[in-house]
Amino acid sequence: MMSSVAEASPITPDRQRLVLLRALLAAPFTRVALILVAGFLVTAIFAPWLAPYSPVKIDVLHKLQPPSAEHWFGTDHLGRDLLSRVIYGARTALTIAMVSVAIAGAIGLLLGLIAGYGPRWLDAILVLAFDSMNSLPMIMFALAIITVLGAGTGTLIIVIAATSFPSYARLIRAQTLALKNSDYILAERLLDASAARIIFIHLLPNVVGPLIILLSMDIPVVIMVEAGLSFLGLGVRPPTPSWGSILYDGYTSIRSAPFMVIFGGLPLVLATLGFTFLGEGLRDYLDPRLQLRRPA
Amino acid sequence: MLAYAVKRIGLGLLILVLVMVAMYAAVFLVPGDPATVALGPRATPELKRLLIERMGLDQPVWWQIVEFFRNALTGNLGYDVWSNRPVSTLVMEALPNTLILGLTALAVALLIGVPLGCLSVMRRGTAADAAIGVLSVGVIAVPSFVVAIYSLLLFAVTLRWLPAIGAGEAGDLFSQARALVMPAAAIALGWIGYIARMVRASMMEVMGEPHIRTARSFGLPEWKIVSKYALRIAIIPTISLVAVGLGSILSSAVFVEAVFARPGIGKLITDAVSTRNYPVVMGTVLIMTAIYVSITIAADLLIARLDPRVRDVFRG
Amino acid sequence: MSPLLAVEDLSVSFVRSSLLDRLINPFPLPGFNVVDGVTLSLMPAETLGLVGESGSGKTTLARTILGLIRAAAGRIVFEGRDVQTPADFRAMRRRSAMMFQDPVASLSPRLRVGTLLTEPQVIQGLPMPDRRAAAKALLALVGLPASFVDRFPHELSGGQARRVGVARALAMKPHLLLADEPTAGLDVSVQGDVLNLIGELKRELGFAAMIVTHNLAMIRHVSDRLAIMYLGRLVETGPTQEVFSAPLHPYTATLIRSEPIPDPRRRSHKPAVTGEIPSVFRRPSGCEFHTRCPLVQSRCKTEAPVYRPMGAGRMVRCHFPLQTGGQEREAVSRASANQRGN
Amino acid sequence: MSGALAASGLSVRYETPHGSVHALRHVDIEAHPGEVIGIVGESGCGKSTLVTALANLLPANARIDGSIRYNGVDLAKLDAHRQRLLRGDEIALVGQDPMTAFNPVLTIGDQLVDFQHHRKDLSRAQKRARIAAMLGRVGIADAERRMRSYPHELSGGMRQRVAIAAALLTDPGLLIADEPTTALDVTMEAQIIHLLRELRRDYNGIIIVVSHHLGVIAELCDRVYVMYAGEVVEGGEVDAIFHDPRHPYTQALLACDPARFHERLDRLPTIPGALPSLTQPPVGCVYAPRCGRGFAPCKTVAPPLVKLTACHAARCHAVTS
Amino acid sequence: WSAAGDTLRIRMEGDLQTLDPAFMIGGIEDVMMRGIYVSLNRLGDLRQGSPWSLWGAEKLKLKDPKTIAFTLIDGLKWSNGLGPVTAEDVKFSYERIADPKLSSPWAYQFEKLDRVEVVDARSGIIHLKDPYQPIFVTSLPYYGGHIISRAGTEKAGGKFTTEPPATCGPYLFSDWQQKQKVTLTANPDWPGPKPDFGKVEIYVVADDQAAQLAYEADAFDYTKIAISATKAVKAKPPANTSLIEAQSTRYVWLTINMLSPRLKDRKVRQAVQYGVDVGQILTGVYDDLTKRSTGVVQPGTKFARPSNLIAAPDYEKSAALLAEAGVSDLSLTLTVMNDSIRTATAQIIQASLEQAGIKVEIQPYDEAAFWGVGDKTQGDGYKNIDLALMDFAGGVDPSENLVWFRPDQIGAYNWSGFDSPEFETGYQQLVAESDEAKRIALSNRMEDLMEQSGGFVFICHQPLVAIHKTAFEPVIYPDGHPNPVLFKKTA
Ligand SMILES: Nc1ncnc2c1ncn2[C@@H]1O[C@H](COP(=O)(O)OP(=O)(O)OP(=O)(O)O)[C@@H](O)[C@H]1O
Ligand SMILES: Nc1ncnc2c1ncn2[C@@H]1O[C@H](COP(=O)(O)OP(=O)(O)OP(=O)(O)O)[C@@H](O)[C@H]1O
Ligand SMILES: [Mg+2]
Ligand SMILES: [Mg+2]
Repeated sequence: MMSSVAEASPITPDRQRLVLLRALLAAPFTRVALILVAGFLVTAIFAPWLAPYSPVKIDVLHKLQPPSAEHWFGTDHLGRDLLSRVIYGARTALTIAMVSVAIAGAIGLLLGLIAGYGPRWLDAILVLAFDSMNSLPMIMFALAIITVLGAGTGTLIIVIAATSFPSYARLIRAQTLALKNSDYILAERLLDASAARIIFIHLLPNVVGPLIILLSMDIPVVIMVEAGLSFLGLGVRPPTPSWGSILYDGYTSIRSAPFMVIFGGLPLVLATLGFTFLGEGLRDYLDPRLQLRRPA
Repeated sequence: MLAYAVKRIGLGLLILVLVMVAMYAAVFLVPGDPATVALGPRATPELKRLLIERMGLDQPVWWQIVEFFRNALTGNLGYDVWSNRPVSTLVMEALPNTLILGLTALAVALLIGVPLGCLSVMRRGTAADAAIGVLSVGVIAVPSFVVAIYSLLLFAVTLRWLPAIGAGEAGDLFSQARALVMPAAAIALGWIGYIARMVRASMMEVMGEPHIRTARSFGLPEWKIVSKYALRIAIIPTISLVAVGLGSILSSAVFVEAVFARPGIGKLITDAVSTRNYPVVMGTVLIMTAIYVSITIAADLLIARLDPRVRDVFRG
Repeated sequence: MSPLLAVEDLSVSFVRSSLLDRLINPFPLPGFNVVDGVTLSLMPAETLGLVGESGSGKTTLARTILGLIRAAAGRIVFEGRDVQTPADFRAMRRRSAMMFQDPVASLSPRLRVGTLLTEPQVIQGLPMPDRRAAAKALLALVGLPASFVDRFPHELSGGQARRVGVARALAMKPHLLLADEPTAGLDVSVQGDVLNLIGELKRELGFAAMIVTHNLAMIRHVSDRLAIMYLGRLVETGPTQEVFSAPLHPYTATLIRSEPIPDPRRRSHKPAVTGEIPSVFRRPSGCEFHTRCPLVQSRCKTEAPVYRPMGAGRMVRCHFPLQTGGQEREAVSRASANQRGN
Repeated sequence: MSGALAASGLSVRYETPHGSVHALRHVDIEAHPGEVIGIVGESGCGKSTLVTALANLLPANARIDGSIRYNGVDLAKLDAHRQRLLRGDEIALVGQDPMTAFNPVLTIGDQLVDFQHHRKDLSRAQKRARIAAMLGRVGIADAERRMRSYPHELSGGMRQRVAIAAALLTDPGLLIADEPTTALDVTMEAQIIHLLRELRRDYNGIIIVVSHHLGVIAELCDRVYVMYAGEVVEGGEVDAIFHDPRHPYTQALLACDPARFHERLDRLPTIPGALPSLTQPPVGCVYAPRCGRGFAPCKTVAPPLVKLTACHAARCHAVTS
Repeated sequence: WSAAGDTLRIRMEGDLQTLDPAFMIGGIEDVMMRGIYVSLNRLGDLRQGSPWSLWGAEKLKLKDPKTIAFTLIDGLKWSNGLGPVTAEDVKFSYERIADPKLSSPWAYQFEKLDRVEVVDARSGIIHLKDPYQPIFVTSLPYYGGHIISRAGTEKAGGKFTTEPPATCGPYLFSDWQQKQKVTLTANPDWPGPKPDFGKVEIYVVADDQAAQLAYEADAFDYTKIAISATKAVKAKPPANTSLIEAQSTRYVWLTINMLSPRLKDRKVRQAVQYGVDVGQILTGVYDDLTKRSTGVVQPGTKFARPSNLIAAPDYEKSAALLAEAGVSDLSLTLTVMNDSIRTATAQIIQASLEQAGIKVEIQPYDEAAFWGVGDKTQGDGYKNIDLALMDFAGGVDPSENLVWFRPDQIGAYNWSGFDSPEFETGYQQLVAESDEAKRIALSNRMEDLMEQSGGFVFICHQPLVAIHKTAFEPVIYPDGHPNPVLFKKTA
């Protein structure tokens, strides 16, 4: 045939991924963030092994003890070991945050894609619905769901997912709209690809990247929402330890035992740092505009 | 422009209707009645019924919604189930406090957060950038009640510089301003971090654009590039964020309002929800949604002012 | 022989006002025609070059022909059948293919080359025992190494992506290929590669091609006929050689003259044309080229010329085509003398 | 003020996660006031890298070696502040893409006023007057109104002319135009070429024009450097390069241009093979893998720069002076 | 600026909703009404056992178990120029509230009222349908007993909310900043003993932490504080501050619902009774500021039962009872309101029942939803409650606290499903009886019945903790709210 074009660069996708990871790890902030996040994940997974005491073991005679060799973080208002509660709290907080963010992300992704790629009228209806959801007061909404489903971790996840998916959907929709008329989608339409094929094979993988970054940055936000709902008494069911409920319990004794708020709040601050910087690091390295250029 | 305005307002009205429909659906689902909340065992069945009737909750839901909007059109948002005071009055008494608080907090957050964001872009990669990064992200996660309590302890109890509670004497601007300092700071703190981060992120993106290189190629000083050439563009996503944020500040200032005993919308609405004072809930939500919708419209217009490309879309 | 594709009086307009605008506003902005009254035909196995400046509506026209954009008016006839309903378009798309202006952007970025190459067959439900082998065969066809099956589009150079585009377009053995700027952004050598490849496959498969471009130097070597577009309208068509040797429309003439010549000894001293290119939003009255035409007359400013045949398969949209009247000929040769150096 | 420019042994590499990209290797070029220098080569051969290095605007991941002397001063030795002062005063760069070169949210006039910040002696009104005059010179009618326009309200050709006007406003001794016409249509390209040629007449600085379009180079330049894979493979008077090219690459490049053939060709000429990787550039001659005339030392020994005439030189084992 | 001056600044947890005594909501409004209205008698401080004394009446006498004669003090005058306060106004006030047509939540206080007979301008006779001993402490000195103007009210159409048509108390309602502050100023026309403070400012601060801080920042002179803060304050009180520790009339108990399918067997319920360690609750939640209650009647008062039948937890006994009932793996839900004190209590109950082998899941509800759970008008849910942590604000008289456990309250407030005919007859006797010893015996017996049913674990009466400037001595009613009119400056 013709002069064949020689293989110009030996970069395989796998190698690219490796390179990416190395680049990610090279940024000092991202490295610290990764360590933090990994730390929290390990803490959450191995809570039963890491926690020195049971997180629900009440000991009213030793309540609100300041930090000591025995109780590194002190004890809470019911005499439970705060460190153990914080460790188990990581489990609750991360479960709630990650699951609800994942659910919200999935719903947002699906609805955003449909709104963006679907017919104009459907888009209009969905956007209207997203906007309305966004302006609904959270408490009323939370109350409604909680009374229907009963308080608990599952409900909390639903409340958070339901209140946060509209913003993801909007993001995905905007991106889908931008991609809808891109050449490769047109090319697929010329090949007679079905709408489902275009949405799931061609659009989805291209919009999901920024979403994942956003989701990772939203995880601490959700942990704080959980804390906020705890304040309204709509959080997890006692005695389940969660960072939010620890903060709430801490608030009631903030004068006499400030260490409760400090040790309850510290992991939240650290998790925020971890997830935010991880998300930012991911964004810096995954953003198509910053995509590593192919060396010639 | 006009067509755009009409369209946005029309959409806003639709959102109002949808939100209220959702609210009525929620009321339908949520158990509890005001008499029992308020009086516990003293609430007699007769009284419960009386209040339910007074709130119109014995009517079919669709009828309640129609009635609500019919009344709202005439400026009547209903009446507090207990005090029988017009909801509009209740809202109007609480709203200024909240608006002032929210706007002050946001103004403070912008005034500090935006320069911080710019600074960390100008010093990107340095220790200063890192410090600003850690501080601003860390501060996002500090619960506002912690800030509130400790600033109370310091400035009100120990130093006695600022009043501990309330919104200041009516008509006395100075005392109102003094009463605003701590709550506004407590709300603003997290926002400073958020805005600084946001500005930095979008600024970093802008700084990679070719027109920044053009400005550099003409040897413009870095501060001018950042503050004039990049900020004008980078601030745009921040505006949308802040617009949505103001909406949420207004309703989520509850904790801060609770600690500083500032009567505000957040408290009005949470109290009304927890006491099932539905006319107040509905009226307040309506007004808050209207404000939220207006803020988003205002933000869009502001963005159009800042970005001539968008402006032309509106003209078309 | 009947044409493979005939386009009659095709217009495309982008509506600027939304539905709500139109409801509220009693005097909505009229839509503007990006493509206006285009009539052309393409014989089997023929290559037609569609030439025009950026924004003249070339891409829009190509996309409209395949039904990606809805035409405001006009008729499309493919293989003797009117193409009207979505089903008609679908049937037509099965027998035709398109190459996009941006080669990398028209490949779904998260799929590997192997998957991309075999997508047409998968979508059409053709049996394919070994997808990878099929992909490798196609790669071989366009002269790319088999190892490319695992690459992502962004790992391809412009020329390589073009070749993948060619393979994808021709995988289904179409009767018609619409190539939108198939060499934009390529270096001359790579451009040659790609065009040679298309030419070879064309000889092998016998499809007709419409090549959209603004590169005159290139198109004269690959097309049988030429259609020149200006602001959404065809201003001239004719056999390539004749159009180049004796352009009828002043715009065609200026285009040909504007092309810089890679020879420092033959520098042109004056631009063939001055003035800004008008926009389709504000189409000039009368003849749309009158704002820049070196031979403009008063009639041109008010009266729109019609698109008329000029014999020997040529058409032109001009009141004063260059070959006809003696006066004009003189004027043009004078103009040419001024504008050509040395 | 204007002076001569000389880069010698200039190398630039970009640090990327994949390794270093050797985008520019031991490049020597020189330019004298009044000259129009052309730099030509295929996409990715380092043209932009070269001129960006000259203007000292390389991105952060670039590492530079060698010296750039402008007017006797080694630019690399200047501190950041002095370098900044030089930019937009002595050296001006017109970018590759007129569509994105201007800030979209500021008016043209506003930006052009800012770009004259070195001229502390002028008032704002005076600066605006200069802009109006300069816009007129580059052929933009209605300058006053255009100054109040935003970039997106101008066509591509107008924007490119505004960019040139902006560069000229600063009275630079060195004006670099990186692909000034690539983004434009043929008719507009002809107009810009004409404009640049007009400007030359009363401009006494150095103009460097970058293009991969041989026609543009032929129309505009006095001297030409041909680049391939990060190296300058041949340099000389424009006539010599186009009519007496010595380097096999230059010859092949010229031979490929379809614009040189008026008769229809069935097969367009091409250069077989592909560009070498800049991550691991070949040890010998960069062009050796594709060169038809290659012989033994080409693959292993880097060819020297062979001086052919006073200002014609080629980097090839096969040429002799 | 401080209590040393003429202004008394007290903090309340909520804002007022209405100033109509018939519809007032909680003690908060009553604090204001105590200032602006007048009742025939008043109570003393709860730490002194809340003895009643004359207030708006110069004479108030039980002539026989069913008739009470009163005479108003001279010179009581309505604001708004509505003339002197008359016996007619008293008649109007009492009969209005008792009128079922008005649906006042406080009607029950005058349930036994037959009519008020007007004798002359200032005196009249209260006729009761049945003897009703507690009226002097339950009805007359409180909200229901406040006298409103007949002319004024009728002119206002029979009802009013935040703008009373006329007042006659020692203070005038002079200013109200919604959810912020209410100001009362001395009424110049008040004929009675002049209150110590010329002006009372009532600040609305919902949050205990904030209130305490504000107190320390000298924003007010009297505030309740959080129970959890008591220890610290006791250890290191703010300057010039006294701490009040008392027991309130709010009684807390654990409801064990005998209607629940899981708790039908009395043995199972008793197993729960044996499994709850109340001592831990007192320590863990209340910092031992209060004692265990022996019933719904406040401990330490004469009506209090000497002791609980099940005085201490006994996990073995509990397990044995379960075994006897043939129940294993008992798993119950504990319905609770979602605030910190209540959920803390619930968690201790949960932990201690766990030791008895009973699994408990805590189900928190917000206040309004909580009440709906046991409401029979909302469906059959009330039969499905297992355990519920409940607390009611009680009164001084045992009848006030026992009334909620009558059979007719099942599905309303008697969430235990406690259906005892003996209790019902006991209640009827209790309210009619005037002999104190008999009343004590009756009420003790009724509490025994409650406990024996297995439907209750009595926990405590919540402590009341408040701090105030030493410059004055407050007077607090049994409902836990102060009567600012009676605050006395210390010399
Ligand atoms: N979806 C659209 N909505 C509105 N206007 C459009 C749209 N697509 C194209 N246009 C306008 O239609 C005109 C023709 O565009 P088209 O892309 O067909 O030109 P072209 O000849 O292919 O130009 P180029 O050489 O730059 O590719 C342009 O003015 C363009 O701005
Ligand atoms: N910031 C960068 N980081 C890494 N590699 C880069 C960077 N900038 C350019 N390169 C690489 O350096 C080489 C030379 O690029 P350069 O932009 O100078 O080429 P060019 O000749 O101007 O090409 P074109 O004609 O496409 O503009 C290319 O391979 C390019 O991919
Ligand atoms: Mg096009
Ligand atoms: Mg370049």
